[in-house]
Amino acid sequence: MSGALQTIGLSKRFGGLTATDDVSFTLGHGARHALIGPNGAGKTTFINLLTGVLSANEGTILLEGEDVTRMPQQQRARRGLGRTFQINQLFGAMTPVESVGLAVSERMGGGGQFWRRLGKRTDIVDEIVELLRQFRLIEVMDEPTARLPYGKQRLLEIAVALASQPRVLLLDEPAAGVPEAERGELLDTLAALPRDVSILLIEHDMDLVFSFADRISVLVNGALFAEGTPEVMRNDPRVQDVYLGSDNHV
Amino acid sequence: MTDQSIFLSASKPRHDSDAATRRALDDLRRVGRLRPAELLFWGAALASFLVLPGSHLLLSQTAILGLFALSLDLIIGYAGIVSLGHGAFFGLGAYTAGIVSVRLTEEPLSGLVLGGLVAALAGALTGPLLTMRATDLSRLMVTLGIATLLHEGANQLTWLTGGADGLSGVTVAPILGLFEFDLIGTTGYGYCLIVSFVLFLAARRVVTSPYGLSLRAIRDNALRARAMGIPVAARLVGIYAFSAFIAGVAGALLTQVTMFTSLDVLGFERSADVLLVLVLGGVGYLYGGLIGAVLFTVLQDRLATLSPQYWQFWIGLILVVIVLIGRDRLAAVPVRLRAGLSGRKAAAGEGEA
Amino acid sequence: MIPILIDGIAYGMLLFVLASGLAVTLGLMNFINLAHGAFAMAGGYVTSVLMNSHGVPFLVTLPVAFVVPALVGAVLERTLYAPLYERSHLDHVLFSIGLTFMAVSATTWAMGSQQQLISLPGWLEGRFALFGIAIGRYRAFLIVVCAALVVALQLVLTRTRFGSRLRAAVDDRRVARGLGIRVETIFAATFAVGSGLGGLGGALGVPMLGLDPTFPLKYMVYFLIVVTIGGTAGLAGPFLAALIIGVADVAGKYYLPELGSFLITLLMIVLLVLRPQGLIARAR
Amino acid sequence: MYRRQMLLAALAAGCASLTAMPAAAGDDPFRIGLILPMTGPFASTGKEIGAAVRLYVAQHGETVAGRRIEVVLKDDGGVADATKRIAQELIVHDKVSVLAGFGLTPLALATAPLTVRAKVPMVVMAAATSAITEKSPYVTRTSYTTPQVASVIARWAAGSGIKTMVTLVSDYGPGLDSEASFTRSFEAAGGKMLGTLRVPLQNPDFAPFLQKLADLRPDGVYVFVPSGVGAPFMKQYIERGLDRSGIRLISEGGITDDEILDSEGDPALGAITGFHYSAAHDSALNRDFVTAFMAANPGMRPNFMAVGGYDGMALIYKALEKTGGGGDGDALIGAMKGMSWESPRGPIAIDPETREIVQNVYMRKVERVDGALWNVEFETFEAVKDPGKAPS
Repeated sequence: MSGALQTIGLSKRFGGLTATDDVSFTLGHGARHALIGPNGAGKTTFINLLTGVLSANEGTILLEGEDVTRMPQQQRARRGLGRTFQINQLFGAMTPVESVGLAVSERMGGGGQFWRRLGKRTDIVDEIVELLRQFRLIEVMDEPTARLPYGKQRLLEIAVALASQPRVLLLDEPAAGVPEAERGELLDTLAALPRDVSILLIEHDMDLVFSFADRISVLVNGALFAEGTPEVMRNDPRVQDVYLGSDNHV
Repeated sequence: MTDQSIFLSASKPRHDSDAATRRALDDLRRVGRLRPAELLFWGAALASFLVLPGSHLLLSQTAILGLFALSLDLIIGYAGIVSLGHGAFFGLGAYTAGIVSVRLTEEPLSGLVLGGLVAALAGALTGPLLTMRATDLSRLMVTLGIATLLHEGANQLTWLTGGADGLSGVTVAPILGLFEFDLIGTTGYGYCLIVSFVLFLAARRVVTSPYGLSLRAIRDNALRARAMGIPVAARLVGIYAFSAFIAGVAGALLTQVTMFTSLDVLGFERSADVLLVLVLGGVGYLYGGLIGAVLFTVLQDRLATLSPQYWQFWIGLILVVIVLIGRDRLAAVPVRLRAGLSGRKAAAGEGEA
Repeated sequence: MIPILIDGIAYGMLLFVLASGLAVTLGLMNFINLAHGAFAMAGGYVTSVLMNSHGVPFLVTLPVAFVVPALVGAVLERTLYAPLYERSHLDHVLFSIGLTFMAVSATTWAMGSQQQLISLPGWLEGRFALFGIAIGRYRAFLIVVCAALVVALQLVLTRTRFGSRLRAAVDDRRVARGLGIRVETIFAATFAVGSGLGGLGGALGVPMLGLDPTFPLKYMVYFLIVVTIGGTAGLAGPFLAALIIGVADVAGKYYLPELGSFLITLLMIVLLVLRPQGLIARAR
Repeated sequence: MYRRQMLLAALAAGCASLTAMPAAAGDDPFRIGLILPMTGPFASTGKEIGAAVRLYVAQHGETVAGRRIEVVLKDDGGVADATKRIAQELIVHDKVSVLAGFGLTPLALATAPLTVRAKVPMVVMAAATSAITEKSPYVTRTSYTTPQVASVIARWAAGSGIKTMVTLVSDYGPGLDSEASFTRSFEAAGGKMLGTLRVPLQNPDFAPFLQKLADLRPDGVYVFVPSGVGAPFMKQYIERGLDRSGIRLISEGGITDDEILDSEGDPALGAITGFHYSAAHDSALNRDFVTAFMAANPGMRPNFMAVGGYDGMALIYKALEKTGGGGDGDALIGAMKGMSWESPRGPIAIDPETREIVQNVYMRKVERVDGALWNVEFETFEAVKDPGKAPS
């Protein structure tokens, strides 16, 4: 059983530093899996390896059983690997409608169409509106993204990722930097993400982790340290020691 | 979209949804909508044809320059590739049209199309050199290098291009067998205007299509675009080749109107001039090249009368001043015009290039 | 064979001195300064005017050819260049092309469009034999002077406080500021030295490359090639690139004349496609 | 300094022509469209010709056969499409009767077909490629052709005991023309070519080519480079000791261009060149021309470009006199054919068949006279036709 996303012996070194150390990890189908670890544990490097921003020195990455280790980013994305970014990576000059619309049209294979006007396909428009509604972006849908409040941008970050209808979604600290007032909105939408999407959540916010995940892995110094259900992890003294001991701003 | 129903937890009244759909549609179509200012611009172009018969020759060259700058706008303003060698495609088109006329047929439209196609092919072949792990500087040098190679190649292949003497013997038959190129340049200008207009429409169509949207996304944030599954390199090569096509057609037009072509179509000065033209008019909204060409021609005319030997000095000064003041800030001055023409909301300084 | 090699090395060394300033501005400020050739031209004209109109000996003019462009560079850096560091590369290109055009026109106005010629002192003319190989005196002189400059530059960069601060500023401007390094002063000083080196190169190059108002445009490509091929991580890359280009250019013209001016451009494109960051890229 | 004086002079000339206007004979001036590169890398061509044209008009008056002469000067920057457009505008809007100027071959070739349709004579004052005059029956020339000069140099070389030669030319149209013409004539005269060296136009480091030349060891080398790089070439030639190697350096006259010859300094001394004009040509007419030119344009010495412009104006004036003020294109070009007169360069004529200039070609040697360098003529080949068209 390979799961939705699997790594076998994945390693990445920068010069003498080993950022990812022989990680073998499986994300189950429909999972709500959280990856936690202290700062500098190599969580973002791991995500970047999975999505193809970085290429691994050793090991294999399987997406739904298919070897994607040497595949460029956009091909992994086309095979159903979606992600959000720790720091917003949005299109500042475009509106939410355009951003989400782009993702939808790319997914449908219409992104290369250079002779069709935008806004001609009503099925796409319907889907855009649906997504924007789910992410509570309707009111701001025609504002330039760069002018949106941060919380809205964070929501758009997820909406854009979801618009590609990924089979596997990697959420890189979705709650980072979201003001308290806009937080509830974000948590609600995360909870309502479709169940058939397998999700890997990277997060520092332990409340979010424990409310969201049904399984937790701990990464320390680039290597997998422990894995189990939230209850087991919560009570594992080693995890508490490593995690809480080395990271005091949880 | 099977799973989307789960989300409809807070479903809203139907009419509200319609309003939202309308707003979304409105937003998507905004970029492609025809603005009154655009009609005004092309109306003025048409009027120039009717009202200024004495300037048709100069206007032809202005239109060609504008079309050339428009092609550069596609790659700088829409693909974010800085090029110092766009003259390569202009020159390829110019020479192709000339050689077609000398060796194949004097019928103008075939030379025009072939000129564009050869340039597009060259763009498609050299485009990948620019999209691999390239930096701005390496792109600058590769584009410059390719233009240099072509210039030298045209110089060496004397049997084909006429070498440094230029390619003479270019004759152009009447367009569609009806309109002969006259001495006053009326046919030539009409021809240039129509070709420019058609290609402008095509370019406009492309940048307002889903493809154009993906280009804007790539320019804005290539990392995200990749994560979205957009084949960034292929898209950039595509627009590069399209831009090369337009540049090639512009070059072909110049050959046909002049009935001659020579090495200076491939020169560095031509690439530098067109950059200035584009900057004068503004980058990233398609009209910049056309407006810039008009401004450039007027400037050249005025400055050349003022101090013919040193007009390059003033051109340099204008460039320096434009950059020092800031292109964004300058763009904010006639922002209504820009907004009117581009349909973009007047968010000044939307990261050009 | 050996005379060709010597010619090539002399040419490469000269190219390096001309381009080193550009390498520094690109590496340090990430500024694409297409106007670098204008500073080189300024140095050339300083030497030519001093020698022809005031009878100053060649060697005496060289320090002046360094100082004048360096001062001009320092002033321009503070007034015009510095505000543009954070701008896009397109702005850099536009600004510096504009500056180049102005320099070309202004020089034409002031000096005329003809080639500037200088008469070298007798001891630098002609050739001498070394192990039976005839070597041009001026080329030997170039090699010696430029090699000394390379060593001096390397020492300044690696052994002095200024050098370590400069490297710190290159690595991370923000951190350097945090360490109390006056980054702005370092920038201005470096830009000035870079311009001065360009000027010195321009002066040294008059007998070999010629000098007229179009100099900045004619050689812009060569300087850029050296820097892009070499990479902006340090001076070793550009130095290597300059030598490769110098030797390849001279040898190419001797052995493969039919390739003519294609050779260098082709070499550049191939190298850039293989190594877009240059021969010696910055370790990250 | 002198630049400002020039400006003043130009201004004064402008005022003079303004005041002269009402006094002119008819209301219908005879317009000459003068297209020159006044900007860009070939600006010096435009400067020399422009100065010579002004001088000619100043010396010979502004009225010919009752018609006021008006010279309309336009700058094409040395770019062919601009030349063509300006020529077209001059014909259509300014109603010029004659086109003149044309600093470079492509500029002339771009315009030539136009003259067929417009029936306007075109006087080429600078461009030197042989084929230009064949492109239209309305084109004539007062400069020279590359083969005209190169073939004479080859004949002279063969006649001076030189058995083997190498050519070293700049790698562009005129250079290659010159190379071909020299090779043909030298081999026809029984000489042997050992090789051809082509130097890229962009880069004036001659080292590898000079090394190759030294390796080939010919009796002599024929050099054709644009005037700007002549001096660096001769310097490097001497630096490599080639001047003492027994290889005789023989060049086309552009290398010791009168405009810059004096600044080339000692390396130019003794250089042997062949050309159709030297500012040191020994005739009263030339001495007057040079004196007047230098008086009107301080700091400038007239060169072959200037004399091409001066004679071009002479040809137009003489043709207009012959037609009695008639501006018809066919009549004018007809009048120009077969015209012959004394030019500062010596006797010249327009070949009635080919409309090409027929002139003496001189072998010269650079010498110091009264503290300045001059091309001193020592042998004359008389009435040379362009070998590109008729065997001479």
